[in-house]
Parts: sequence; structure tokens; C-alpha cells
Amino acid sequence: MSSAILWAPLAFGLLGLFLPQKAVGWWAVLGTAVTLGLAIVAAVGFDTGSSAMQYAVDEPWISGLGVDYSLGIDGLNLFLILLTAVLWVGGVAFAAFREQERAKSFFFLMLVAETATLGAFLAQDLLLFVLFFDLMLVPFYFLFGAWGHDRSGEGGITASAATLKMIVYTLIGSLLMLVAAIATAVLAADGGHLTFSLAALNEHGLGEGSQRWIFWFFAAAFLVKMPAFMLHGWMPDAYRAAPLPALIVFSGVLAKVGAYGFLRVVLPLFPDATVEFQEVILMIALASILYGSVMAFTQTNVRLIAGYSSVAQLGFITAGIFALQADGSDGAVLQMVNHGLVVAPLFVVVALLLERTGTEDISEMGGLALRAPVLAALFLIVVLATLAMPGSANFIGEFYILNGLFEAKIVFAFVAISGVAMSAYYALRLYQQTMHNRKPEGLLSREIGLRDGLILVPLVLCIVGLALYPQVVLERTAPSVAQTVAKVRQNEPPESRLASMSLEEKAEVESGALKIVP
Amino acid sequence: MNFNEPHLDYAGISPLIALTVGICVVLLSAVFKPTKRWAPGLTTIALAATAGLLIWQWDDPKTLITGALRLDDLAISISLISILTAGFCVVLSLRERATEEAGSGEYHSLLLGSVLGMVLLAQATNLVSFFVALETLSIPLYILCATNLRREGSLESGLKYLIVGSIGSATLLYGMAFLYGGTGATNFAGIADGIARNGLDGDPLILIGIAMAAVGLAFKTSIAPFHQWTPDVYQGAPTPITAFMAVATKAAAFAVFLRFFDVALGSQLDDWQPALAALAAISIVVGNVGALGQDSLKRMLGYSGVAQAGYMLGGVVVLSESGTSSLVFYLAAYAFMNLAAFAVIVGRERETIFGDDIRAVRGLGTERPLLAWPLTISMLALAGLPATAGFIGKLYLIEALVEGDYTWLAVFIAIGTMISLAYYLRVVAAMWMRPETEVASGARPVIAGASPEADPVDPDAGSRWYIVGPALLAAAVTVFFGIIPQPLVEFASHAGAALFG
Amino acid sequence: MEEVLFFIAAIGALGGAIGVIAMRNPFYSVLALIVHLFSLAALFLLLTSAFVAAAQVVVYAGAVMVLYVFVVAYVGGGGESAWEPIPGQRFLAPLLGIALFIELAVAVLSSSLLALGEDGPHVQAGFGDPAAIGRLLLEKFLLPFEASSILLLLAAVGAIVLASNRRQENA
Amino acid sequence: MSIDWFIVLSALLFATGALGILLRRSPMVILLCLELMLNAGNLALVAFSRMVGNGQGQVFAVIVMVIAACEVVVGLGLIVAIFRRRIPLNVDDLRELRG
Amino acid sequence: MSATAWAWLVLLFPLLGSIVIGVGFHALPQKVAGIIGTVSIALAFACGIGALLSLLGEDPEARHHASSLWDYASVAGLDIKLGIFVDPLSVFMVLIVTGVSTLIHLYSYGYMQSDEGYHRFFSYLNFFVFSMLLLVLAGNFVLLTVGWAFVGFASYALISFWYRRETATRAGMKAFVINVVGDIGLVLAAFLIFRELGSFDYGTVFEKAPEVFTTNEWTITAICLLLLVGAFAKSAQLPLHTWLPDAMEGPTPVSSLIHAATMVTAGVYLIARTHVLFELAPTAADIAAFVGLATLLVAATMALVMTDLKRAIAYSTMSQIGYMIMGVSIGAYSAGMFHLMTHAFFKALLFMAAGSIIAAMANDQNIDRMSGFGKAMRFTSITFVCGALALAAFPGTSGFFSKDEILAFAEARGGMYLIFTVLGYVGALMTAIYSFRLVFRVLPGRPCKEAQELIDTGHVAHEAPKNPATGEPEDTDVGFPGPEHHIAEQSLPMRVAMGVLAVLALVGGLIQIPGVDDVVTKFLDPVWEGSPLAAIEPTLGEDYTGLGIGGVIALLGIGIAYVLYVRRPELPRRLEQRLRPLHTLFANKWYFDEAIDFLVVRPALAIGRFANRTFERFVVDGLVNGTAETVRGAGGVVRAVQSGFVRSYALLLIAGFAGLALYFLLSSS
Repeated sequence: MSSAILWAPLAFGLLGLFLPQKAVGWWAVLGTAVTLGLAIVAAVGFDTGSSAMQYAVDEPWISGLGVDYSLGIDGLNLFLILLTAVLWVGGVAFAAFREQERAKSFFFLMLVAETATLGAFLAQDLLLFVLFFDLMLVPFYFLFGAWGHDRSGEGGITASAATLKMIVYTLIGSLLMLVAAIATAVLAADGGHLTFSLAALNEHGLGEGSQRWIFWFFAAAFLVKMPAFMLHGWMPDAYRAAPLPALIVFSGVLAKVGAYGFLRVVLPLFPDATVEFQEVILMIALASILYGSVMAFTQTNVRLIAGYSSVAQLGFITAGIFALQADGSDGAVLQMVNHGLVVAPLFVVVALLLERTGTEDISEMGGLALRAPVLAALFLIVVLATLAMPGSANFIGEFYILNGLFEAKIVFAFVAISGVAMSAYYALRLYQQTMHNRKPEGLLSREIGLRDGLILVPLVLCIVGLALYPQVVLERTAPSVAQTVAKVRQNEPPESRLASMSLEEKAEVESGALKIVP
Repeated sequence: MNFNEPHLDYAGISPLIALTVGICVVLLSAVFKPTKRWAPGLTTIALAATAGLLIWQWDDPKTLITGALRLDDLAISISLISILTAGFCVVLSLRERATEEAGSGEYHSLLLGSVLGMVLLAQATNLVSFFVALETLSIPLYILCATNLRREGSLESGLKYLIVGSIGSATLLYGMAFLYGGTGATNFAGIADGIARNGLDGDPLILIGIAMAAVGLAFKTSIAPFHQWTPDVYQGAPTPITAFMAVATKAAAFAVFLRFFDVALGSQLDDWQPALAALAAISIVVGNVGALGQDSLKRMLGYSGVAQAGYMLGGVVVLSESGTSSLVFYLAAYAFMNLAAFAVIVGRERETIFGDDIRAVRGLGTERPLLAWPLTISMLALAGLPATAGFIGKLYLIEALVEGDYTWLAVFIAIGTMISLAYYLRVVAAMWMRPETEVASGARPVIAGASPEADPVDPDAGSRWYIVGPALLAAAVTVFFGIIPQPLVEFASHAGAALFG
Repeated sequence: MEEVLFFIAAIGALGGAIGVIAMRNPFYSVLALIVHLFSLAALFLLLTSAFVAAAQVVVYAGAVMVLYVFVVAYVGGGGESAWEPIPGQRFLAPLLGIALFIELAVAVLSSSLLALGEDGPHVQAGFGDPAAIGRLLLEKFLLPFEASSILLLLAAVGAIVLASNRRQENA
Repeated sequence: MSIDWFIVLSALLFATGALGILLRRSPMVILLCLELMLNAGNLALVAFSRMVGNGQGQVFAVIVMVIAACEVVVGLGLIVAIFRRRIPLNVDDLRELRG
Repeated sequence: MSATAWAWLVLLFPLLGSIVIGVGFHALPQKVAGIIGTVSIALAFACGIGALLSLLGEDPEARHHASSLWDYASVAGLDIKLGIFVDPLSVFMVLIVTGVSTLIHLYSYGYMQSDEGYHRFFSYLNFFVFSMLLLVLAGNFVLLTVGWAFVGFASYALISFWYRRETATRAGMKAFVINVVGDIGLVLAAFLIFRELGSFDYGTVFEKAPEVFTTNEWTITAICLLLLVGAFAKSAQLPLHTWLPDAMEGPTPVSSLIHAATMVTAGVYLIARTHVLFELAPTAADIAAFVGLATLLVAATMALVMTDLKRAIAYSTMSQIGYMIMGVSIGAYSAGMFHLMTHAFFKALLFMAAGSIIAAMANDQNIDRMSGFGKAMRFTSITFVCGALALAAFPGTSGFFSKDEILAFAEARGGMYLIFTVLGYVGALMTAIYSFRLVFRVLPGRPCKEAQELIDTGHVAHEAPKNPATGEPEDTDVGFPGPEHHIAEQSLPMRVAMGVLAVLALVGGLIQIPGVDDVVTKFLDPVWEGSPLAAIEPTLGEDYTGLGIGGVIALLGIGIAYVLYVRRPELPRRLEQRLRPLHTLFANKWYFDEAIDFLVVRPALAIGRFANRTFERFVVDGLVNGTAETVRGAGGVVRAVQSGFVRSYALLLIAGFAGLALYFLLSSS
């Protein structure tokens, strides 16, 4: 099952190379749809209460180097895989509805990108993870560079320069991560049998000294990918250059791989370092939240508003993970899914706005809602979810995240929450400036078409569905998250664990029913 | 005074014989008019025979000719890489101007001579055979570099290579003399014994000897700061020769590097290890920054070769089985990645007026996808991106480095790779992301390549089988070993086991 | 006696070497090298290496130098201009030369190998004579011997490739 | 005469050869200097051979002579080729390839 | 049917109405949409009655029920259910909300008739009612926050209903952002509650709180203060009130429903709902009371000088809510809720009447330009006066009883709380003055141009609508129909709605006359069970003294207003000049907007500008470009060394060797 999900897009992509240019778009849609179908089947058959790896595949791949072809699905990645599958259908369909230059290559690359991304989520072998993590960039490099927008005329840089910046920047982290991953395995093996299997590495554990530098190498990779504050230099140019169908999936999914990496790799493998550097990472996360928000409300380019808002959102997610509380991480996983689900339609809307107005600058837009009420309504729902309106799943995500943070580091929680207020402002501003206010002369306003509706409406329905029943994600995520967090917490000194316990737990400890194992 | 006829294991030396016979036959074929055209075919046969005979000896280590050579899996694997590269070179040399200039028979026999040197070098276990093999490798190359006699650059490269190369050889020789003096032995094992026997651990005499030997080898493998010939010679030499040189020389030199430093100088590990590691780091930096902004693709690959040599030197530094295996793996992968690139350059250089300038590949993605894909894959692989053999190679190397406690060098590799993206991807971007070149073939504006000695333009060169075929093949293999690396890993691990097992 | 001979030969070798690098005209440089080579041969003899000394005279001073002379005569031996285009070369080169010498000398003189400071062990008669060397060449060093012969062949081919006037031939 | 005298002399010759290469611009003289360096190596080999009392160093020296001859031949061939192309015989003028 | 089932139905109908109208905006005829909207709220009201009856059929002690539909988000120890909590307090609120809403829907049915966004309006309006009911019925703090935020959003949507009017969208944004600040307060309070008590559920929390917390412990104080942030933001208390006057940009029914009758009272409800916590944190409760008091006085001063009809009423709303907040904070829970109810009646009414008048003025809201509407619009005038009387607490009207009950309670509690009574009466005096200021400025006198036109022709020949704030012509694509449909006299549904409210405003207070009957108190009493404060009861004597004083003050205020605005109309101007600084302060709304602008908005924008123009360019990009430049520079060095001179290569080679040799010599033993 895992293998089928992983390779289906690539298989379709390769076959698509032999089809005529016209058909290839629909073929790609079919490919992503099949993948989605498989992912849904996997989700339906998922054993909810278990934290064990399901649909696991484990074959030796490069036995000489200890690398296995090891895949699996558990609570941490189930919904990220679903998200990937969903957004790719959206992105590819969006592209298929429009004329694409060199369509074959375009869709081929899109499908390769899907496989790579799914691979990063599915991999249960550290090296396989690193491999897919790096591989993700390659198709996007081409997509951004060859189909991107040249901004050199408007004070920006060319698409290829932007995409080069992106790839160099993001690979900085990834390559260091490769070194770190190998070091992890080698140190864990300690002269014995070398293996990269996450499960095996989980059991071995590393000395505190080596955890420290390895932690930072991994963190660098993940933080750049997100991107976190100060490491986001690639983001504005890349977002402005990217072709929108690719950006839909890129913004929706790729950033999450970084956050996912923290949960999948860093927390369980480097628990001591995680605890040690918790506050540093939290600082970075907070800075991302604040800086992303501030930037989002000063930008006028829609892509950048969405981009910087992602910086802020990923800051929340990171903060949730590094609260090192079960609820924080639960919230983070939920929020990853949510954010993917909002940012992708956001870019669909951006694309539609661009088609209607010919500009990406909100100061040149306005008043579109009148002739496009449905589009406006859909956009509004997306925007409200973006600002984590209570009642949306995003709210629950943030609520869990902040609650976790609140339990762990109360001061951080107070600062972080100010980001919520700012997000309300920038998200609503985006909506208002485009849909409301005066309509500039000569601006065309047109209702969303049926075909684009077919993309946008299901995505919005996903948002609404999750808003009504976020539990569907949480209950499947929780067992795996609990396991991950427990791994970190067991290395904490007892007193600090006591401080962060809930009331019942405390009572149990006091009564002696629960023992803190140092 | 009686003469003890040395025992000759003819099976063991059969590859050498095949090559020698090949040289003679090819030379002879040049004498007669009707057979003049046979040279490439005969060369290929000689190479194939050699390869076959080498494979026959696989996994059957033996010492040959009174300890002059040792034929083990390390030697065989390296020889095979060299031979493979030479084979590609033969194909790419078809219709090459240089072969006509030099005469096909002479050209190919020199090529075979160089291969002979490499095969010998990979097996050498004696200072004398080491030195002779090294010169047998080098001297034909000096000549081959200069074979495009009409181009000043070609001659220049030949002379530069000769001068700097000879300094390297002289230094190496002097170092060997010191080692011999210190130990009284010329075979590697004897040197190791001598050091121990004479109590010369860390003795300046030996150490200077090591330093000089290291310089000589570093020169051959293009390690900075002994690398400066590399970009110039790569750029000036006929492109098929550059392709051959870039891979095969490096492979053979690394083989002897490994063997010499392991067998003869292994006991001095603590002294030379940090120095070599430092050299590796310097190479990585110099090679990568030097390649930035180079417009000549061959020159760029030259610098990149410096950087790659720095990566590979890591495999020597750790002096371990996995280090050796990873080095061999990387060399094999490097061969395919480089050959794909050079094949494309050969094709474009013949069909455009831009020579090997990056402008020659602009818009290649739409114009000649069958060339663009190999070059793209090659660049991505050289940059170490996943799903290519380059990634696995780096992985293997880094693993060896970490195991050998040289993690900082691994980090250097990572940093170097980051820098390298800038120039590798520049090529990719030129192919796919810029507007197509408006080349009117035949037109000769007064720019690079328009001088009277420029090679004539063949507008279809990029679609000929002997260009597209090797390019596609090399690229396909690069990807194949990126996805299913196990066979190559096993191949390489034999080499490691040969030295350490 | 040995010392005197050594110093005479040494001065000859060194003087020849300095002559090579100091002479303006390549032709004189070649001649200086010949002096150097003969002096070396003398040194080899002092080291009881008769065969090497003989080979030195025959191969080098005989064959190779003749080649040089011919080529110098062919291309003409113009002097070099005194202008140095590479900044710092004039300054750094001697510095490095001296450094090189000092390093090598230090390595030799500070070595703990006692034999270095002695005259060398007593050797049997016939040490270094053609018979001994020939035996070594055909027994222990058969491969290098054979390989160097192929190398000679290749070099000859190379010389032809480079120096033959094929271009005019083709045209 | 102790061996180290010979070795020091050879080191001096080696350094002299190197110096010549660095200073002289005629390719011919540079070739001569290369000979100097190789000969310095030979002297060291022969001296060491005398010191350790085996003939291996001498054999090596003989083979080095052959190799040196090969290098000379090729070098001179190149010089002739360059001369034919009417390029001045000055290594400083051969710098089309750089950067 | 159980009370909870009724409550679920209460929630269901408005939601359904909203969705049906929203989705079917293309298909449904305008009338149908209006009817669906109105009927769904009416049904909700009916279900509210059902819940009431169901509760009344039970023991007073057992009149609280929790019910949940499904686990909303319960993992990792957080147990968040989609649950409601039904008790007399919530049912009381449900009845007020749905009751008043039904009338306002009815009013809107007529008022909005010719507006382009008719469907949208009803969809929003229904959604608002749903949100408000969710807020009221929520069974845990998370759902409370959800309702809280939904209400905020509905308010935003309705304020910026005419979305091409930039003053409206800006006002909407302001309201939304301030409301979000309130939400954040609530969320943080919820976190603290969870941390201390391990649950979000009302039942558990209220039960456990007295066991866990000691009085005035910092945590419980913090919780209450955070709750207050939420309450103040929503109920427009100082200093989070600035959005309310701006919210008047929305259509008048919106002002009437949201910004007078229901939403803004949510803060009052919240304090009443969490009174258990507030009683554990008397400091926080006192702070709340003082803020309420301050708001009531400050807002009253502003209402005294405002020339904008709607804004003046809006400030009066603030002021009245100040009373309620004060009331529930000092323990006068039932009284506070009672005032909430009566206020809903008369304030909704006042807005409706004002809307009618403004329509007649072609959207001009300046009272200086109005006069003589008494003759022109008789029905409107009568209802307006009814509302004003109740607001001024004219003896016998609903406001009279409810306001005085709060003040009497404060008096009964005694001590420091006497301040509230005294200053409360000061406020009452101002209330009477400003409410009748409006009456006397608008209704009597010579009819102004518009009023005259109305008398003459029955309708107003209006010009193209203009934004009263900026004077720019309105974009009529999205709304702003002619005034003829807005005028209450001319539309039956509007008249019905206003009529009912007028009656309620006059007689609504009769259900709770001290010593006669106490319907509200009796019904709500089970909610405050166990509360020592709720047990305090003013004696009948105190009550009647209070009522007496209140009545006198009301009459006095009306008298003063009469003197100022009818007898000697030149006097206000003279007073204004005499008290210039004070007037300037009041007229500029005590400079709250400016202060917020200076303290929050400008720094934020400055930081944004700095981040965008300086930091991003020089630090973030600078880091990248700097690194790139360094690397490229190194490349330049390497290329420069690669000079093409073979002798220089040889030099480097030998230098490299010399270096290496040196290293080896140094490391040799």
C-alpha cells in the first residue's frame, strides 16, 4: 500500500511522457486522483488507536550502506500524506485547465514532485527521508525556473536566479542534514551493524555531545525549508517567481516537511538536545511568528502576503512541536494539515485574481465581490481559516499548540498569541483589499468558473469538514504523537516534568499511583 | 652468477599483454592505408579484451612479476573504470579533429598507452613500477593534449601539462628516493618493514619523502594547490581527451594513492592524515569557488574536478575499507556523470560556433532534448542530488568519513556541494530556462571560435549516434545507480576488501 | 682523495646546474648541462655505480644532448627579455628555492638514520657493475624495464605526431 | 665521503632546478631544468643505493634516465610544434588559457 | 422534549436559515429570503419558549443541563466536546436574543427591501443570531470562544455590509481586530483555567474552582482579568470601546440588533456566567465594576456632545452597558440581567426610530440639521419618545426599574460600593439629559427641508447618496436604496416591530417591581445558587428610596434638556464656549482613537516599515548576498591566481610543497 501510494504518481508521470501533449494534463489529473484514492483507502483502513507503523514496507535497499527501503504510515504522517494527495489533485487539475507550455515536461515534473514529497512523508529510514527531502527540490527547481515569472522588469530577479537562490538556500540545510543523518547512524551503530532505520535508531540513542551538533544540522535543514525567521531569504523571490500551480502544492505541502521532520526525526532521535535547545528553537519560532506577521501586513503583493503568513504559521507549528507537550504537537500536526488546506486555495484564489485583474498587487485591486459573490464567499472562508477563526480547525490547531506552549513555557505563549491578532489583521486586509472597497477603473470582475470551482469548492469543503470535526485528525494523530513526546519527556529532569503535568497527573503522582522515571 | 628467470603468471599479466599487443597493432594499422580507418575498432577490441581478461581475474588476487604488481580487485575495478572511460573516449573521438591531426593510429595507440599506464599504476606495488606506470600514463597524455595541433590552446595545454607534470614527477621521484634511502626497499611492503626495522617512525627523512610523494600524487589527482594545470589543460585539450583525462587519470592515481599510503605508509597515518585532510578541504574550497562564473564548460568541469578530487581524497584520508570502497564507488559514479557531460560538450562544440562556451547549450532543452537530459542529469549528479549515483557516492563517502572520525571533512563536502550548485545549475538553467539561442549554423560572427583555426561546424553533430548514444548511456547509468546502487556498491566493496579485507 | 674528487665533481655538477639556469642563450645552457651531466657521472662513479655512470654518459650526454642541440639549432636560441611579467615571481622564486633546499637538507641531516652519516657499507666487488644491474633489471625489475621500453616507443610516436609536418602533407 | 654530502648536494641541485623553472621563460631551458631535477633525484637514488648496499636504487636511476629521455623527446616535439605554429618560444606568451 | 433538545433546535433554525439563504441567493426571490430569515428566528424564539417551559417544569435546583453532540477535539487530556449548557441564565438570554432578533428581522424585512444585498443581509443576520445563541448556549470555554468569535465576525460582516464604502470596511476591520483581542483574552483565560482545573467544561470548572483556588489568588485573578479583556472588547468598555461608534457604518437594523440589543451585552453575560470565578477574585470583580463605572460616565459625556444621531445613541449604549457590567461585577446579577433585557427593548427601538429618521434625512446623521420630525413622522416620533423615556428611566418605564435595581443593590452592599450608587445617579442624570437632547433637537421645532418635503409630498426626493463621513458619492451597486422604504410609517413590518418594542420599552419593567413581583430574579436565582453576593437583597425601603431618587433625577434631567434645547436653544452654545476644553475633550471622544493610534497602530506600522524596507533588505538579503559575494570574491581570487603563466603554477606547486614539507618537518618526532 505504502509503495503503491509512493510510486503511483511517478508511474503515471513516466507513462505520460508517451502521450500526446493535449492529453497529458488529464492523464496527470488521473494520476493524482488515483494516488488520492489510494491514500483515502489507506486512511480508511487506518487503525485509529494505534501508534504502531501501519502499511509498513521494509526491504534492504543498499545493504552495504545500511539503507533500507522502509516505508510506513502512522499518526504523524497519515494526514500529511492525504494532504499531499489532495493538494496535488488541486494543483495539477488547476494546471490542466489551463494551457501549459511544454505540457509533458510540466506534468511529469509535477508528478515527480508528488512522489518525492510523499516519499519524504512515508520514509521510515533516515537516509531515505533525507534522500526524498532533497529530491523534492529538484522538480520544483525546474518548475519554478522554466515556467516561472521573470520579475527582473519590476525590480525583482529572473525566475532562474530566484529558483537558484531557493535551491542553494534550502540545500544548505539538506546537505548538512545528510552529514548529520549519516553521523547519527554511524554513532548509533558504534562499530556494530550500520542501519538508518528510524525504528532501530530510536532504540539506540546518541550521546549528548554528538546530539548537540547533529540536532542543529537537522534543525537547519528543517528551519530553512519552513522557512523560519532569518532563514527565509529565499522565500520572497521564489514565491514571486513560481508558477501558480506549482506554488499551490509547494506552499501547501513542502514547508510542512520541515515541521514533520522535527517530529519524525529530531524529537525521537535527539531528545536531550531537543530539551536543551527547546528555548532557542522557541525563540526562532516566535521571531518567525512576529516577523512573518509584521511583514504580511506591510506587503501588497498577494503572493508575499501568503508567503509571509506561512512564515508566521510555520512559526506556530514549530512552537507547538517544541512545547514538547502532547497537545502542542497534536496541534502542530493538525495545523500542518490545516495550513496546507488554506494556503493552497489561497493561491488558487491568487491565480484567479491575477486572471481577473492582471495584477498581484492588492493596492490595485478592489471591489471584486459584487460580480463574483461565490468566489468572494469561498475566499472569505479560506481567509477566516487562515486567521484561525475560532470554529475553524485552524483554531483548534492553534488552540492545542498554544495550550501546549502555555503549559510548557507560559511567557512564550503570551508572546506567540499576539501573532493571532496580527493574523486577523493581515488576512482580513487581504480579503478586504481585493474583494471589498472601491473597484479601480477598468478592473474586470468575473465569477469563478465551473472548472475552477471544481478545484476550489472541494478544498473549501475540506476546510469546513475539518472545522466541524477536527477530532478526525486528532484522534488518529494522538497515539503516535504521545509516543514521540514521551520519548523526549522521559529525559527531562523529574521536577520540570512535574511542573508541566496536568492536574490529574499531578494528583496521581502525589498519590504515588504514577511514578516519574528519571 | 646465475640468472633466476622470474616467474611469470601469464594469466595475471594477460591484460597487460592484450594492451601492449593492442598498442602495436593499432600503430601498425596506421602504416597501411586500407587499415588506417580501423584504428578505433581495433582500439575498442583491445580495450574490450583487456576488460574481459581483467574481469576474468576478478576476485583472484595475486602478486605478479616478482612483486612489481599486485592484481587484486582494487586494481581491477580501477582499471575497468579507466578502460570504460577510454572506450567512451574512442567513441567520442570519431570524427574528432584531433584524430585527423595526429593520425588515427597514433592517436589511439597513445590512448592505449595511457590506459596501459593506468592499468599498471593500479597494480603497482613497487616504487619503480609505480614511477614507470605513472609516466606511461602521463607522457601519452601530454602528447594527446596537444594533438589538436592547429589550436594554440591545445599546444599550450600540452606544454603546460608537460612542464608542471614533470615537476610533479620529479618531486615524486625525489620523495621515492628518500623513502628508498630510509628503508632500503623499493617495494611497498618492504618500505613498511624498513620503517619499522630502522625505527624511522616520524623521522623527517621519511616524512619529507611522504610529503613529496603526496605532492606528486596530489598533482595527478588535481588536489589544490597542485591543481592549477587542471582547468587550463582540460580546456585546451581535445574534448574526448579531456573526458578521458578527467576520469581515468584520477582513478588510476587514486588507486595508487590508496595502495601506496596504505601498504607502504600506513604506519605513518597519524602524520599524513591531517595534512591530506587539509589538502582535501583546500581542494573543495578552491575547486568550487574557482568554478563559479566560468563560461567555458570544460574549464568549469576542470575546477569541478578539483573539488570532486577533494571529496574523493576523503576516502584516502580515512584509510579504511569503507573509505576505499566509497572512493571506488565515487570514481565509478564520477566516470558516468562526467562522461555524459563531456559527450554533450563534444556534440555541441562541433555543431555550434560557441565551442565549449556555456552559450553553446542555451536552449538545448527544446532544441535537442536528447542531449539536454544527459547534461542535466550529469550536472545534478555532480551536484549530488538524489536519485543519481552522485548522491549515493557522496553518501558513501560521508559515511566513510564519519566512521573515520573526519566528520568535519564531511561538513566541508556538504558546504562545497552547496557552492557547487551555483555553477552546475547555471548550466541547467542555460539549457531549460533561457530563451533559445538564435544560432544560424554556418554563420561565423567574429567571436570565439571564428578564428581561422576553429573547427568546422557540423550542424548535425548533436544528433549523431556516437554523441547521443554515449551521452544517454552514461546518463542512464548515472540514474540507474542512483536508484539501484547495490550492484555498484558490491563492486566497490570488493575493492575495499582487496586492500583491507 | 675521495673528498677532493667529490668536491671537484660536486662543484662541476653545481656549476653546470647554475650555468643552465643562468645562461642567456639556450645553447650555452645545453652546454652547461653537459658539464653537469659529466660531473654527475663522476659522482656516480664515486658511489661505485659504474653502470649508472656509463649510462649517464651514453644516454644523456650522448643521445639526449644531441637531440637538444639539434632542436636548439632548429628553433634558434634567442635570448630572453629581462622583463618579468609575473608580479612577485622574481622575489618569491629564490626564496622558495632556498626554502626547498633547507627543508630537504634539514630532513636529511636531522634524520635519525645513522647510515646517512657514514661512508656506506662495504660492498662486494661487482656492486653496481653492468652485470649486477642487468640481473636486477631482468629479474626483479623486469616489468619496469619492459614498461619503459613501451614508454620509449610511445614517446617516439608522440614526437612524430607533434613534430611531423603533417599539416602541409594533408594540404 | 659520507652519504649525506651526496644527498645534500642532490638537494641543492633539486632546488637549483626548481629555481630555474621558476625563473626561465624559454621552454627549452625549462626542459633542461626539469632534467636537473630528475638528475638530482637520480643522484639521491644512487647515493642511497650505495648507502643501503643494494642495487635497486641504481636500477631505478637507470629507468629514470629512460623516462627523462622520453620526457625530453616529447617536450622537444612540443617545442617544435609550437615553433611551427609561429608562436614565440616563451612560456609567458602561452596564456590563452587562464582564469 | 427536554430543555437541551429545545436548545439544540434553537441553534439549528438560525443556522439553517443562514445557510439556506446564503446558498440559495440566486434562486430565492427576495421576499422569500426575508421570510425565511424572519421565520427561522421566530422558530428559534418559539423553541426558546419551549426550553423555558421545559425548565420551569423542573425543580429549581435541577434546572441545569449539559448535552453534547460529538467529541470536537479531545485528545491529550484536552476534552473539548461540541456541548451546550442549558440553565435559566442561558435560556433567559436565548429569549432576549431571539425575541428582539425576531422583531429586528421583521423591521429589516421592510427596511432593507430595496437593497442589492438583501439575501446577503439576511444570511448574515441569521448567522449572527446563530453565533450569539452559540455563545449563550456554549457548554465549555472553547465553544464559548467559538461563539464569541463568530459574533465578532458577524459583526464585522454586517458593519462592512456596504463593502465598497471604505469607511465601512475600515470600521469593520477595527471592530474585528478589537474583537480578536477579546477572543485572545478568552483563549488565554481558557488556557489558565485548563492548567489549573484540567477542564474546559462549565460544570467541572465551576464545581472545582472553589476547591482549587483560594480567594484572590493570583491565578484566579489573572483568569478573571483575561476574561474581562474578552468582555470589555465585546461590550465596548474602556479602553476597547473605540470600535463601537465606528460600527454605526453598518445598516441601521444592524446597529439596532448587534450594537445595541444583543452582541454588546455578551460581556455582561460572560461575567454573570462566570460569576463563580469572579467571586473568588473580588479584586478583579472590583476592577470590572470600576471600569464599568468609568465607561458609563465617559460614554455619557460623549453622548452629551455628539452631533451624529447614531453615534450619540451608540455612546449611550456604551454607557448603559457600563451599568450592566458594574451591576454584574458587584453581584447584582439578576439586576444586571434585567437591565440587559430592558435595554435591549428600548435601545433597539431607539435605533430603529433613528434609522427611520436618518433615512428621511437621506443618510445625513447630523442632528444639527434635523428638526420638526415630530410632525413629519408621527409614528416614528412616538416610538422614539417611548425609547427615550425608557432610556432616561422615566418613572414607570422599563429602564426606570432595571437601572435603579442595580444602584439599589450597590447601596445595599454598602461600603465602597456606595460610590457606584452615587456616581450611577450622576450618570443617570446625564442619561436623561442626552436622551432628551436628541428628542428635543430632532422632533419639535420648524420642520427642516427634508421633514417639510415629507409633510408635503409623502416622500423625499433624494439626491445621489453620499457617504456622510467623507462626502464621496456612494457606490450604489451594493446598496443604498432610496429612503422611502426606510421610513417606518410606510412599511407595515417596520411599524409592527417598532410598535411591539415601544410597548415593551414602556411596560417591560413591570415584571420586576420591588415588593410587587420579581419574575426575573426568581427565574434566575437557581443560577446564583450558593453565591453569597446574590443573597444580598436591598430592603424594600432602600429600593423605594432608590426608585424615588431615580425618578427625580430622570425628571430633572429631562427638565434640563427641555430648558437647554427647547426653551433657551442658545444656551448650549454658550455653555460650550464657557467649557471649551471640556467640550473639546468630549467631542473628540476623549482622544481614545488618537491614543490607540499613537500607542499601537503607529508603532506597528513603523515596525512593519522597518522590517520591510530595512531589515529585510539589509539583514536578511544582506546575509545571503553577503555570503554569495564572499564566495564569488573567493572565486575571483582563485581565478586571478590562475593567471595562465605556467611558471606561476610551478611556483604555487612548489610553494604548496614547501608548505606541506614544513608541516611534516614540524610534526616529525
